[in-house]
Amino acid sequence: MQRIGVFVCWCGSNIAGTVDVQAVSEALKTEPGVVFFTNYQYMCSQAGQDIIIDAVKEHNLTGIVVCSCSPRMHEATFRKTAAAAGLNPYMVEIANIREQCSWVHKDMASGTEKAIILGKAAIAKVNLNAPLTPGESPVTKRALVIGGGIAGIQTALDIADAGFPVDIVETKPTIGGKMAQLDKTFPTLDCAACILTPKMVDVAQNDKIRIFSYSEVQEIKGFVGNFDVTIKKKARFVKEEICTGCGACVEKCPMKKIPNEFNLGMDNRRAIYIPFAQAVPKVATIDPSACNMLKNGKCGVCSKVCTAGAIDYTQKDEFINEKYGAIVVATGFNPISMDKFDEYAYNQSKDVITSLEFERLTNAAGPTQGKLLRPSDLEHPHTIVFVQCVGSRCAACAEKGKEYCSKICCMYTAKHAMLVRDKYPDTEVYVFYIDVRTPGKNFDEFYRRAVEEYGVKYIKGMVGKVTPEGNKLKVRASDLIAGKQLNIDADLVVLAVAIEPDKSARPLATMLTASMDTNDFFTEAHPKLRPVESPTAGVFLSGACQGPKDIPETVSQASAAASKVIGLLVKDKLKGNPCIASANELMCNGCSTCANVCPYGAITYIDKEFPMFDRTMQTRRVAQVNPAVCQGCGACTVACMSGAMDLRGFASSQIIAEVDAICR
Amino acid sequence: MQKVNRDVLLEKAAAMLDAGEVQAVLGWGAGEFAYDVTPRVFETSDELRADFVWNDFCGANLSKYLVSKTKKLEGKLLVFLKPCDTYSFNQLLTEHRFEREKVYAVAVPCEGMADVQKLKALAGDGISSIESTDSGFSVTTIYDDAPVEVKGADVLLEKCANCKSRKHVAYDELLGDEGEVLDSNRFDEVERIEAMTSEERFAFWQGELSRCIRCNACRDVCPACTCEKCVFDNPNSGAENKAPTTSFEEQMFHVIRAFHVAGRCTDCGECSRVCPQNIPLHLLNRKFIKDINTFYGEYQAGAEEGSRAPLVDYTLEDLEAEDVFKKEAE
Amino acid sequence: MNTVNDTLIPVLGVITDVRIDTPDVKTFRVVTPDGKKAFDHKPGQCAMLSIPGVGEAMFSITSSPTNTEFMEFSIKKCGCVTDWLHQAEAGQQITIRGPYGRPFPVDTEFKGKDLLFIAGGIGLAPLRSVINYCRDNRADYGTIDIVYGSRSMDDLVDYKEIVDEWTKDTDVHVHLTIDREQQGWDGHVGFVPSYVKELGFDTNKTAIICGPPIMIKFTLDAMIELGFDKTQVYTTMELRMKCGVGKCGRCNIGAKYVCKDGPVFRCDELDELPDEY
Amino acid sequence: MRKCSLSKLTDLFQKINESASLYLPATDNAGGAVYTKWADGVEYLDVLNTVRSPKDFFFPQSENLMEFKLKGKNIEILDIREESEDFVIFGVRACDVKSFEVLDRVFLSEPVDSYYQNRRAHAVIISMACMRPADTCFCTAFGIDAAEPAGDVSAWKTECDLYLKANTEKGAQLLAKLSNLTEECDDSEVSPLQEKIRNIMKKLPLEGISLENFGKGKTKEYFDSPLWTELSEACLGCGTCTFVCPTCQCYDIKDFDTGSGVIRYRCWDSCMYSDFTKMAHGNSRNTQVERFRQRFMHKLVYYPENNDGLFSCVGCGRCLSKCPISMNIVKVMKALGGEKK
Amino acid sequence: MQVNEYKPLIVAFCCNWCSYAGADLAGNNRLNYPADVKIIRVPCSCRVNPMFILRAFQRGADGVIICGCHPGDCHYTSGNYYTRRRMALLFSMLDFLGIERERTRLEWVSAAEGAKFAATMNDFAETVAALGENKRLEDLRCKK
Repeated sequence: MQRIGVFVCWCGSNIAGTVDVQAVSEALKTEPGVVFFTNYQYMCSQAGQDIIIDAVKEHNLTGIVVCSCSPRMHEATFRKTAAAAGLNPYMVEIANIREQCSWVHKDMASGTEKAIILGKAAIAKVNLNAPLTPGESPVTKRALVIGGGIAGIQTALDIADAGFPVDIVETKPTIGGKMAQLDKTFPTLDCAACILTPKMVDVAQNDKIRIFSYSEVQEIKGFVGNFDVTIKKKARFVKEEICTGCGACVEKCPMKKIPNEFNLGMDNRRAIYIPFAQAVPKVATIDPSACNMLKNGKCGVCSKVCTAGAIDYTQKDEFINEKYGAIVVATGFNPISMDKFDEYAYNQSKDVITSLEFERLTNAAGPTQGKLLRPSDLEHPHTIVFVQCVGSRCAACAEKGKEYCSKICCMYTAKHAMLVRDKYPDTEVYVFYIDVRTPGKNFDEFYRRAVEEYGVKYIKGMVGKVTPEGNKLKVRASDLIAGKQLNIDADLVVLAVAIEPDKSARPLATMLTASMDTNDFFTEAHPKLRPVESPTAGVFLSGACQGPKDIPETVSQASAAASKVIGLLVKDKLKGNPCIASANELMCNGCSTCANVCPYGAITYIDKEFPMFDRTMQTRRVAQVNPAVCQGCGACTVACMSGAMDLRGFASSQIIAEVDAICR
Repeated sequence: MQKVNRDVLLEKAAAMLDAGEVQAVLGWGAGEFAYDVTPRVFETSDELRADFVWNDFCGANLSKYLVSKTKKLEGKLLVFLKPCDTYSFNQLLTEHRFEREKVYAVAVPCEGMADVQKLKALAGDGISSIESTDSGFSVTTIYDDAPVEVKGADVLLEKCANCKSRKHVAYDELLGDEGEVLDSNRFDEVERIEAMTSEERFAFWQGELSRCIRCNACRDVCPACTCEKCVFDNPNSGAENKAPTTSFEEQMFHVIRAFHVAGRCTDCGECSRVCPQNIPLHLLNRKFIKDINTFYGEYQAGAEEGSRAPLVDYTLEDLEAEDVFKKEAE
Repeated sequence: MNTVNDTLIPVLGVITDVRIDTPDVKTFRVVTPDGKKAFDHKPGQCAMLSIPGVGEAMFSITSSPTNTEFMEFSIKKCGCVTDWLHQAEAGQQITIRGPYGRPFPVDTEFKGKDLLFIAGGIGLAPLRSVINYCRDNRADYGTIDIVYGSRSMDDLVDYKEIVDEWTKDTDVHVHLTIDREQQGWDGHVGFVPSYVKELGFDTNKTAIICGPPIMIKFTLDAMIELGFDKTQVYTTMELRMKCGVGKCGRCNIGAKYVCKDGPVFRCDELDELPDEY
Repeated sequence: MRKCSLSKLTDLFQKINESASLYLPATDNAGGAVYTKWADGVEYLDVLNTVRSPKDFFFPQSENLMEFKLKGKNIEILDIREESEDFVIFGVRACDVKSFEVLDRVFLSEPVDSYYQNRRAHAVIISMACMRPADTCFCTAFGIDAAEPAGDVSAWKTECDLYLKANTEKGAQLLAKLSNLTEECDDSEVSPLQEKIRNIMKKLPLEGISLENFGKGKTKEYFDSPLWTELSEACLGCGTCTFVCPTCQCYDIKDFDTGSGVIRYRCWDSCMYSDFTKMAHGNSRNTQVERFRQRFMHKLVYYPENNDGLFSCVGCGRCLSKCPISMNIVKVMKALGGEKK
Repeated sequence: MQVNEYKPLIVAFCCNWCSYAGADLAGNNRLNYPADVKIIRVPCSCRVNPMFILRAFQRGADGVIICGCHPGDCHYTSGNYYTRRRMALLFSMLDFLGIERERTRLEWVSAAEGAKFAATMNDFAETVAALGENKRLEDLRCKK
């Protein structure tokens, strides 16, 4: 049994408002082991922590129970406090009487009663706590960035800048991501390529950075500081180190009618291609689904014209194994599919386009060389309707679309409208919106310029239906302010489509054992205080994989993630989580059941000799847990029939003691 | 009833013992009466010839003894296994409970084993002799000079009446002919109970479990129960308990016992066979087997050595706990 | 019904004092809540102490029967109950029942004899009661020799009492030894059995041995070498007592029950028992 | 001797039950019999033996001894013993009646176990002669006469009548209460029955068991016998034999924390269990061989040594029919030389 | 004489990463649920041993709910998949023994689902309250 101090926090009125803290501390004083009790306004404050430290010293406490907010909030704080008082940090238990008590219960009587029970459970548990010491593991001083968009690029550059090697894995043949497809950027209207491509070149030239383009992460094992990653480098049938990117092969390739992904299918590319002029790495890639040589062995033109001899039709997918200390996820976003949005006639008319397609249409390197021509007949559109919130902010029950706000649409739509009016003043531009959201530096000013200086017609209301009729698009919409139905004959309709996480994110999350929200955005370790870390140690989040973001936000998060990675990689050793499984060898019968359920492969078996009562030795197969690999989930503890496997910090006896205390 | 004669087994074992190919033989030894057969380790062929039996009362599953007996021997141990015993044999191997190299497994076809209690219920007490016939038994008691004829099928052990397989799934040598995996009706009784109302089920099990005297025979005979220390014997486990003090303790013991062997139980039926109180313990195990089959696809523990037990496995599309009862209703 | 006392139903005891003897041995002073001694006992008898919810355990009563105010128990930390007791503080209530077992024959066989006490480690605990009883009834006994050994200086139980009281008695000869050399120790170094041989006692003494089984075995061998007969040597086996009343079925060695026929045995009696201890 | 027509059996039970709870063997719905509290509709099952022995009446599998309330450093001890009610056990076989004597010598010897004594004092035992002993019966070996069972009242049952004979004051008092339902008859009326039973007993397969070689002073002879290893080889170490045994009385005392207090209770334990002898000094019987030997040595040697030659086995045969691996005291006795020459 | 309204005792085992955080979020958003629900934090739902559940019932719980991450979201990749199988079988067995099936529940509650947590607890508490006291899996010794 411990000598326990009980510290009840008022949390101002957050707890004290619904829980009689005095009554709680009084009720807990007779619990077994309790030798000191008090309550205080803010236990987490320095003054509060000092109370704990003093009490530990004065009363020789061996265990601490803090009745306060969630352990997810301040467990770490109070563990540090305990350490400062000379106590093992794991001799602290928190009774969550705020989030799970005072904040959810209304009346003082039941709140207080529950707080007392939660306190008793924590006391019962701490009575069985044992001092724990974290194990140490080395740190591999190399980072992996998954995704080569602006987020990944920025993260990689910052990490490399600090002197650590970084690998970028990008599924596309080039890095650059979505930003490379953009024309201008809000609110400054500078050209996206002009600010992005120098960074891409920096990446290419940085000797700390390796780019695995046209590659995917195949398998991730290990844990923080010691990830073991297999990267699949897909065969591009071009020797990357030899190809000069001259483009001769592309020019001569007879397969000309392959939809060009970079321009979102609005024009064509060849079977061998370089996505765009400033691609990094600037090497050609053969599309195996389109190349005749690869499909039926007939052609071989590119190989003939390549003076460098870089073409290699026999190339195979290559698997690279590398160890990393940290992994940054920067898998970005995609516009959602418009298949379910028949009302906008996206699939019926070429002249209903998404905003990203609009970017390509106005981009000088795009399919129309920057001239605003409508895709169907390459005529200049005179009436353009922009529709916002297509698939964003949908009702929770809606069968299509997303509940969340995609965040970037208001601003880019304002940008598009403004640019159209600027270049083609004869064009009428309507923007249909639910709300216009412009929080951000110089954002609202930008939007107001679109309305006030450029005469963009903003109409609060929804577009009900778009119907192609002849060469016009009949747009039926409501004007909520005027309270009337509108019928607009438009030449071009641009949809501000909701964005969603890239499809590769979910399998990746599974590999990383990182958690995701219901929309497949990666969950951060703490929404406010740890926004760039995943709850899985050693995994960091950069860019839109964590939530919709514009470029400045993405870049700042990318740098933040980089700084977290650097903070990790500068360490030589990591202290592990001491709350891990361990097998009682005297009870283990070596049946392998626990190893079968361990997600980390942390359990192995050895033959060990045990002294018998008659002084002979008996060899038995027993389980051993690798403390550096075990993450402490406890799956093995339940799989183990005999209870030989137990979890430190969450021992069966401790959980049973909590159950007993609660049910008493 | 048994088609393979005792002497076939005896000569096999004696020959191997005499040749030094095995160090000992694990078989069944003669008792006081015809029916009280005791598992026994024979070390010489003379012992075998004197006491070895193979008759219709060799219900005991010898596979669990391999765990302790192989440890004591330097050489090989010959063991006789009935079809159902071979499933336990595989399951024990899967769980690394003994070394395969130390065992010479001789598979014996089985026509089903007799339940002495059922026999006595039909033939009466005071049995002085039992003769096996082709179709059953000829029983003489001290109360009657004329023998009573009893049909073998009427006195089968529960596990034999609902035999799941006459096929041996593991052995080094097979004596006699191989049998088939059977379509048994072993889940009928489980279904009958499932069809009851919750109240009826509760009453049924209270009636059964209240007879429990916690003698641990079911656990100690079970080939799947080979823990170094059982949770129910371990004062630190939080579940230690020596007596069925309250109805809760009875339920706790039997639920957890069955849960611990869920997915590992081969349905060898030993638990019910040995229960001095005739509690149908196999029904608890079979409920788990049936559920596993329904929820996660057919699985027979011990059918294959090294197979992954359902409770240490999963699929992404597994049934949700809340859908369990919907599935059962189907 | 409640008028009949049942031996299984304990009485309340209060720990009034806790003395730290060695790193793993503490001596507890126990009285009833009204400050009296819980019951009378004879040297070598045991009492069942318990903490409800933790369990019962049998301990030698280490204080002398001549102490009429309280009982003392020297307890080594080695299990649930002892762990719990070791963290208990003065004022803690426990339960106590007893006394149990056959005592040392202080009023018969020991009378008028020269006594030789040999103890190892915590083995002194059961003997302390006898030693003090004999000291308090000094006239009834001849010379008293005490050989006591432990792993180290710090592991000598009751060291203060030994030095302050026992060594000051006339006709009480204390021979202390520790297993290994240690700074600050100028006494004998070596194991008890060899020390006994070294000391070479007269064979007219009656010996009482208590300690770890291995120490008892070798000491007994040494004694026999010195010419002692097993009928002159006594030992106690109180660690094998469980229920205290000879009914629970555990403590028997052959047909003898340690709870009732022991725990004190004369070594020749043990020879009559099957080898199961 | 009194006699009562079987047609009046229910009335008889009714009458007994008026003054004291009546327990008798009835079906356990699983092919066996269990002592059941009689009430209208409960039928007496004239089986040879109940699965559980009647020792439960005096030494139940678990019983609460006392309670404790804890508060801070203070303890309150609650004596929860209650005076037992009077009760009558009907239909106890001769062997089981003898088992009470074996238990008495343990629990009623000093210090007396008041829990046992209390129940024992309030019981009236009506025994029943065995008309159809089984092949597993060997009570004769222990000098028990199945034709003349002991108890407060001895009973014999024929096709149509029940004969009752009081052996003790308690028994006589009970029979006096039943005088309206019974008629006086001569002891000789049951003689043919007894004759028949004794003849059957001679024909039993285990008739040849002899106790000559067992009892006091035989410890050295058997303790180191090499046979123990072989005999115990198949023993599972379960407690079946000890729990169905009418004379096994090993127990454990344990505490149960109810959350609001601590109940100290006693429950059956078994010398066959591996941790049974785990005590402060370690475990004195580490192997199953030692534990197996202990059980049979206790029954055949140690107990008689301490109890004037009385054996701690009554030959009821329960362990013979219930042992999962059919190892039992008869096989042990025969192996050790316990057969009539 | 004061008439006590029957209040069920509910033990909720919540995994640290999703459901416990979900419960915290319910708190952050001040979403009410009955105080009868007492939460025990476990690292993962797969840490919940069936013995803990039975223990809770023994000691007087009227309902036991286990909450974990949604399938696919387990912080430890696969813990909740094992939980799903274990609990499906356990619940089915308890039902087979005649224990009311509504007394046990397994729910997936993510860290973002504060509202779901509160709604689940409200619903479960109501369901258990409707069943009344746990009589079939109680230990009479623990009766207050």
